[in-house]
Amino acid sequence: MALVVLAFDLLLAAALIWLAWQATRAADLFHAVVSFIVFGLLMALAWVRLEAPDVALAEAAIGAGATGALLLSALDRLARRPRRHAPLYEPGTAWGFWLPAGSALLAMLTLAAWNLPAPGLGNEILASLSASGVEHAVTAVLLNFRALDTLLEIGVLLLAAVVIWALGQAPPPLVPSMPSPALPALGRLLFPIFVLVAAYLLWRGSHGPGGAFPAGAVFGAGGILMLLAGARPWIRSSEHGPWRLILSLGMAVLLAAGVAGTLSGQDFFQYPKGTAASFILVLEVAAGLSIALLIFALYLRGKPREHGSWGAAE
Amino acid sequence: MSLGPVGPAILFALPLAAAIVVFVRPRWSVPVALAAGAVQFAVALALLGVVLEQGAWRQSIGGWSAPLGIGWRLDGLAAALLLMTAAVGLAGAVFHASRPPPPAVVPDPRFFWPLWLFLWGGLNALFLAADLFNVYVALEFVSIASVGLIGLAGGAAQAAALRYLLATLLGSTIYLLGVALLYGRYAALDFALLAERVEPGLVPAIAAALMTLGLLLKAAIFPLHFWLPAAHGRALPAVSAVLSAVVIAAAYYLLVRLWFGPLAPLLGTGVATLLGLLGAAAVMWGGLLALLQRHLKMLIAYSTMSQFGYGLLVFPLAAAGAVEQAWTGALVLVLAHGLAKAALFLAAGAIVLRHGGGRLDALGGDQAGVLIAWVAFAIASASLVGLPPSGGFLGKWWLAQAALATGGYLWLAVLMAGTALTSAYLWRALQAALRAGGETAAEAPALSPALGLCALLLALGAAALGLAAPMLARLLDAVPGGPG
Amino acid sequence: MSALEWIGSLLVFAGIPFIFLGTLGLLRFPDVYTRLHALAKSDNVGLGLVCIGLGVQSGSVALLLKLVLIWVLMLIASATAAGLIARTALARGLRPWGT
Amino acid sequence: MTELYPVVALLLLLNIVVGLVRILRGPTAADRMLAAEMFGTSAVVIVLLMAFVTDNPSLVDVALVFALLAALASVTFVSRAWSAMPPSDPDPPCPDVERKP
Amino acid sequence: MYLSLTGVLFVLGLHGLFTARNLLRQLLSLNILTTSVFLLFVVLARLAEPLDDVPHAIVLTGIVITISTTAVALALVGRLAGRTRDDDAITAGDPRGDAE
Repeated sequence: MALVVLAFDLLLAAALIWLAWQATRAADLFHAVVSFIVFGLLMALAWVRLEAPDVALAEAAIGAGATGALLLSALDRLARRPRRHAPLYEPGTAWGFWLPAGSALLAMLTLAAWNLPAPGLGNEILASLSASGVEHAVTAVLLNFRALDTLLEIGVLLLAAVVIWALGQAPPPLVPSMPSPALPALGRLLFPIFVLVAAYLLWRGSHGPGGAFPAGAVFGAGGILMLLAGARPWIRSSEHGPWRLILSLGMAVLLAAGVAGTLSGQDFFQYPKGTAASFILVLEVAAGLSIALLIFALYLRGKPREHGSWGAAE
Repeated sequence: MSLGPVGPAILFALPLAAAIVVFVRPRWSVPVALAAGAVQFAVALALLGVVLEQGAWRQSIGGWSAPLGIGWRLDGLAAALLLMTAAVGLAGAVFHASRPPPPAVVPDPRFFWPLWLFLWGGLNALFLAADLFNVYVALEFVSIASVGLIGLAGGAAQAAALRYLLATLLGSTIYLLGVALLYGRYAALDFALLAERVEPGLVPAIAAALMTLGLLLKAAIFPLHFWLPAAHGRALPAVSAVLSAVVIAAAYYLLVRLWFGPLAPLLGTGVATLLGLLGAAAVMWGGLLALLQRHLKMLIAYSTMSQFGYGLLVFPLAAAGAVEQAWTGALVLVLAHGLAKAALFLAAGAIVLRHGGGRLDALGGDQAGVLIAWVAFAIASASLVGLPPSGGFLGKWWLAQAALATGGYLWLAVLMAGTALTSAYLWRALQAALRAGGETAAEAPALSPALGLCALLLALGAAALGLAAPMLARLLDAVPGGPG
Repeated sequence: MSALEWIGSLLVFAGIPFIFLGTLGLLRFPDVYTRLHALAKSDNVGLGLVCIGLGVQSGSVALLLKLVLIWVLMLIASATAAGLIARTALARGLRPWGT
Repeated sequence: MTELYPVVALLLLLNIVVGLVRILRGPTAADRMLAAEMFGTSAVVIVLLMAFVTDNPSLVDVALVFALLAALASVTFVSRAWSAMPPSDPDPPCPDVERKP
Repeated sequence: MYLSLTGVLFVLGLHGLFTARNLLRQLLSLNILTTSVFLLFVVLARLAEPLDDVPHAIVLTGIVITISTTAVALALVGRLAGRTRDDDAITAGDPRGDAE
């Protein structure tokens, strides 16, 4: 059986390398993007093999799902333009350079990596887990031990959305060449399931793989699907509506939790004794909501309209 | 509650909170941003005093100690850079608030404010961080905010922003690979903990090489500087100022932090000389290119690349034994450069507004309205060149002492040649002002005197840094893992 | 081994060949439309059998429901996608094989 | 019988690898997308089998998310990327013709 | 085994980043590069005894950061593509051109 597992790993690695090669070298841009999406899919299998279900979940929701939708949508602007007959790659970067340089780098990295004892922090986590307020170690690390990273991480998401808004208006969506009647039905059918699964993942977070990030991503993906199914983007950039507030809610709440620690005379982000569990629950819900909207906002690639509709006539 | 533990929390949380407020309610932008800036400046100043009084300290986050938890550490170096960030941030904010509204290249120029505050918060987080991965997250935060700010100028600046984004992402990915290797070897991310555990060996050496490479790319050190001039030259003036003065300094700060902290056991003569040579090449090459520029802001942008070369001289000089002088000299130089460079960019911004363009041969003639800006430009230039008693002079003096003490005549020569180049290209810029027959903008906007004043104050700060020599020496002495 | 587990495993093993058939169709059929056909049919049957088989084998009703949900989702996805792709392909003037 | 599941998973992975040929050869964008969809199905089955082999029910959630997002890629593809491509461009009327790079 | 995979993917990503002229390809290469680093973290977690969850959290953070940067880059690519005729031309542009 060990042989079968080894064969599985080898095959997976070979497929990943092949796909990475295709994603960087394929002559056709769409070919490259599909290769990259499949790369993400197989990467999730690799995470599963490496006993990292949390990472697999995030990769499935964010890596393969949301990123795939982003890349495919970006093609709409890029694919329309006529292809220029220029070389796709820089000249002069011949194999003479890359083969030796690549092999040297590879040898160096592998040598270094084999020498790692990888002591890990597993024991430290086990020792502190009971005080963290949650049963699942990854959630404990994200929202308690290293909550500062998570605050900045949600900040990065929010910041990315602000940057994208600052760059200009969202491009109006293209009208499909042949609208299908099945699409709106699909949206109506699936959206409740998206919401349900997102809520389930959020709830799972405290004692198993799940939590705000996959949940938010699934929720956001549901929004993207609704948009594709013909719904109007309901998010508005108007400064009067609630949207800007909800977008920044996750970061604001995390920041408040951090400051609360300082104000009560303790460390930044130190939850009062015994209240860690409820703090983390509130943080998860707020963060999940924000993340969903932020991922949706990232997908729009620009600032949505302030008011009014976004019909095909505009 | 003493200011000690509370100060860092304020510096971390206040700009981010203000950014959120300004994003949600754009009409409050200017007052909120200026108020937050003023408070931060005051807090940073007070923290500097606390550090002078009681020395450096580390504080943990969330009640968890390393290796599991993250911490902040505040020492003289961090406090000085936080204060410099606050000064540049505040001056840039005032400058931007009082400049005439830019032509409509962006749909909503008010997005400047949340991005500005986010960048500020990210920089503060970076200077406080004492954890390798926390540094990575903060670096990405700063990068994205910078990209957004560069992109605000529209047009060609967005292409520059994209190049910058790709370069900086590559840099942080390479850095992260180094972090992964170190984590795998020592199961720690905290600076202090790693400093205890790291010993020379294959894995730490490769990790150090990777992290250094990534940071060199972010600091735009020769030969990895290709992205810098376009990105810094094309952005809005306040943005160019903070990018050149602080964002580059942040990458350099990490480089120094790592090599004099966790990676100190690996700092051999070979590595140090290599880094020093890179710095020397950057000084010369950047200076030459600056000399060839025809556009005021591009000239200043190339000058940034040149000036950070001096910073790298700290490695060979410290490795040769003159730790204290080299360390203090290089860091004073970085601080003085930050203030002077920000002053130069702000002054150039006002001048470009007045003349409707930045080509050097069109800057002459009537200088009404931007006289203060030119004065600021001249004072900042004097500091960059290193005329006494400016901060630039002090830094170069200490570096030269270190070079003499250790017999590093090569580095002394670099200092001299660099100074000559610097004075040559800055003189070209100043000369342009004295020529007759320039252009003024078609509809010359009435410029607020605040524009020039912001630049002047920063320039005076850079010049006065030299007078604070004893205090600076004491402050930077407080850096553990460094000298002593 | 209980009867339930036997039945479950048999269902799983019955489902796998359908997935292989789908790939076979994907590779050997001549154009988009026929490939769509092969994929939609065989994959859904295959996945359905595997899901039900695993659900039965686990003996837990909650898990069985979750597995059935996965199957239903994949059914919806592939049915809509198949319809969409076929319609768009026709609209873009791709001629079906043999016409 | 559960002991045989790793073998099945291996075969399914092999199935995916063989299917990669379709991504390589195209010829139309739709063919590539179809192949990606097929991989989704196989990946779901592999994850489910792993869940049973390692007795880790949280992996079923991973499969669930996969299944949920399977529709997203195809729908994005059809309604965004494909619609935007110039109709004349690739899509040759006769199948299985290698595209010029 | 997976350790070697990290190295191979890293080199592939680097190669793609430096040789591709098209911005979208450079972005894909960069993403592959980042993934290879994440892979190293997860392998480290697996090698540790007992299983170490800190790298998992680190990779989760990293994935979220990656999608943010990807989205920003795509938005920029889209704006530039709308302005210039060819996205290949963007990278080939002269970096030393005059400002404004």
